[in-house]
Amino acid sequence: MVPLWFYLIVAAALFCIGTFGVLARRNGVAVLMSVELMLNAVNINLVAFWRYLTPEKINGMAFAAFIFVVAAAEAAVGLAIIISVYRNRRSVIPEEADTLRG
Amino acid sequence: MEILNQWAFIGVFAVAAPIFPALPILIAWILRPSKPNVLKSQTYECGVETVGDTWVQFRVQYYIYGLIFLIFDVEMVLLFPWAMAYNRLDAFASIVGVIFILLLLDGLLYAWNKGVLEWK
Amino acid sequence: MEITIVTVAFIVFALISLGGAIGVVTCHNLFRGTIWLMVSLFGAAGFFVLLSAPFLAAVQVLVYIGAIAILFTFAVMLTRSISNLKTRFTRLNINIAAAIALFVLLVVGVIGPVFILNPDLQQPVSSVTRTTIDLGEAFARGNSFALPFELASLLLTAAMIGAIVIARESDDEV
Amino acid sequence: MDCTGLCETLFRGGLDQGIAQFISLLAGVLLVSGVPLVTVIFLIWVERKIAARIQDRLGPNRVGPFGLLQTFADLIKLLIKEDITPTAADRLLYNAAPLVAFASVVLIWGVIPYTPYHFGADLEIGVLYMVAVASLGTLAIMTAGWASNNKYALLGAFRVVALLVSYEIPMVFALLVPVMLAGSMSLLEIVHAQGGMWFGIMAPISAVLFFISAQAETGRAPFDLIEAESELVAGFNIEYSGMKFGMFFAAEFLHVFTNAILLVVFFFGGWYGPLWQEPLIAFMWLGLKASVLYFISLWIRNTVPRLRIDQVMWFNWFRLVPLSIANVLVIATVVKIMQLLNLAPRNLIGASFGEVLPLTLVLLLANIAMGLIIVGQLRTAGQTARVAAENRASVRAAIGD
Repeated sequence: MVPLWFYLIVAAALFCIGTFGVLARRNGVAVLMSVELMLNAVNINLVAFWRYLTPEKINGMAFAAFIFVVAAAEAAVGLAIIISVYRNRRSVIPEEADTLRG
Repeated sequence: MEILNQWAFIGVFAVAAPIFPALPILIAWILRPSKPNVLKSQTYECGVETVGDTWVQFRVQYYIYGLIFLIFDVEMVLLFPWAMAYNRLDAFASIVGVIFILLLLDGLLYAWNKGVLEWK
Repeated sequence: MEITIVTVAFIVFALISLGGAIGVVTCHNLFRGTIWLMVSLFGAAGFFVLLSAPFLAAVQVLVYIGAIAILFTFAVMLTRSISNLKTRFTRLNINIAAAIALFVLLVVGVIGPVFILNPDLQQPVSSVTRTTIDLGEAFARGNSFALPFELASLLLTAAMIGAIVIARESDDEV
Repeated sequence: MDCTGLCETLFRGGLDQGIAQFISLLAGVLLVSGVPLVTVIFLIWVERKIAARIQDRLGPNRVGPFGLLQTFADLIKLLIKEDITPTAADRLLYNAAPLVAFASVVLIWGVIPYTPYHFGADLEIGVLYMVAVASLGTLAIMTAGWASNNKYALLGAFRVVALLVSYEIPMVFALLVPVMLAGSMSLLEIVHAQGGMWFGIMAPISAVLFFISAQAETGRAPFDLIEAESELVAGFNIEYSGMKFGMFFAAEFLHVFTNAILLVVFFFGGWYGPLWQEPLIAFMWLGLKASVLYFISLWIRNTVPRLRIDQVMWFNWFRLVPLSIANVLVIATVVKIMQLLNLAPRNLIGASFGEVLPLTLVLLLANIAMGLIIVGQLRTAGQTARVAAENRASVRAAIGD
């Protein structure tokens, strides 16, 4: 087995790339993709910690499975919001959906 | 390690699988004639010249089918471990599973009532 | 450190997943971005196999590549984002600096001192005894994960109804 | 990693252990994938011959005895055809799509147990692996449609993908039933659990659901909207020519036979049959049963007309999905009640025919009850549609149209 920190470094790099995408991309769909990358980095960390530290418990796997649920729900609703905003305002840039700003 | 042995097979298989279709395509690439011209390489629309963008506006219906599929997919995937362990468990497991599936049906019923599942 | 088949596989999967991730955040064309996202998540599925969680690997491929990818491509087509966005990034330099700073902070501040320098936390404490079937048992036991299991179903149903309400054209429009 | 069989021989012969392992793995891969690759060449001939007979034609009969070499002639033709890549296409994805489409089908064969001792890999999550790999094909179609940069290809791909994902739901729900009965997701153990009784007899509705959705997944009539020539020009592969088109074509043929094999593995006892002990005979049983199912698939394909997409979607979302969900609920309940009454064994692997007989009878009765309800429903729906059509016709006749 490779040492635990190998996984942690890769997951951290994945998370930072995702963060960059969320901060920098202008397109809402691309922002959501970056969020998926971040969730995935979290999942890798979770499973790696489970495997290396507490493989005798089921919690790590169960948590990772529930993160899939959250990721799916997030993608479904997030994309629906982007489609709805696009339909009403002809724009996919999150900053421009600012009707609620005073 | 026995388990990883099985996955090593899958790994080699996954690398090898695209090679099988790639091989005949490569052979064809060597054998076939290649005389492209402007007319031949046009987008094919039964001889009519292409007008405008390929990115015609699609209806939101496709997205809704994809969305409902995604939700069902995740739920089915969670049901698989439950089904695997089913023989080992008592009657409580059946109740858990039935409630899980009934909650899922709620969403389907909503989609039925709103008529989003009918192809228009 | 000796080079084993697991190490090689790890490096390959790391390259796939990080390369795919860079593709996602830099690509101009969003359909290609979706494909890059799938490549990246496929690499992560490889990690799950190496970590003895094949169930999660299968879920990863099934849910992400089978369903979320399709959803993203549909959304990309619906919003026609290719034609109306010429600039990809906002405040590019600051954001690159922020991401790199975050990475350095994580490595130097957390992973380095806690995990790299600590020989106890480098190899697994024991081999895996829990498998997919135990996960299923945990889902169906009242003193374990039965409640979160039901809540997951509730969350998904709520997400489905919510997303249908948001995405659907309103009745008078049709 | 362990080292037995071929690997051990090579290792003894003086090779490095790692290399010996790799060579034996590679040999296994070639052996396992050889079966589908050889089969597909003859499947095309079989399909054309049977289609011809059903349509009262002779079919290929010029090249070789009974036209057996027709496929090779076609192969040579495809190899020397000019291959056009439209200038508007996204070259990388355009070329990658046929590879993924074909590979996704071949990869399923990695987990299929040919005999109790001969299989590619015995994965703990075999069923999910198979579904996951098959879903790569959907992505390949989407990519092909998009990369062609053609309105018809994209439109066709969208419709196909919407259809494929819809029919995946009843398919996966049907697969929950064998997993539940066998208590395992390994395809090998699922077949072993059918030693006493085939799951197709315990849960025929699941088998039918799987068959129908498999027919739709492979785009066979009455669900052949994928290649609805009259509506979509050709669908997602309109811009493909030469060998790349051939790969989509071969993938579809192979997928039909793969689904027949999977149906046998999940519901019709895999290698089990009289005299199954011998590996060669076991393999023949698997092939024989799969061929029968393949023939039924062809028969349906060549007999029924194509449905409209709204009908196909309606049939899935308003009939198949609720039925597959109800099916899982009913079977789960019946199995649990029988287990609590001590009438059913907790583990079907190794259970004898006598032990599973009560469970089989009760499940079969439940399935027949469900089946009668469905048939009644379909009957009423058909009659209503017929009466409505008759009314419309008589109104038209009264107007003197």
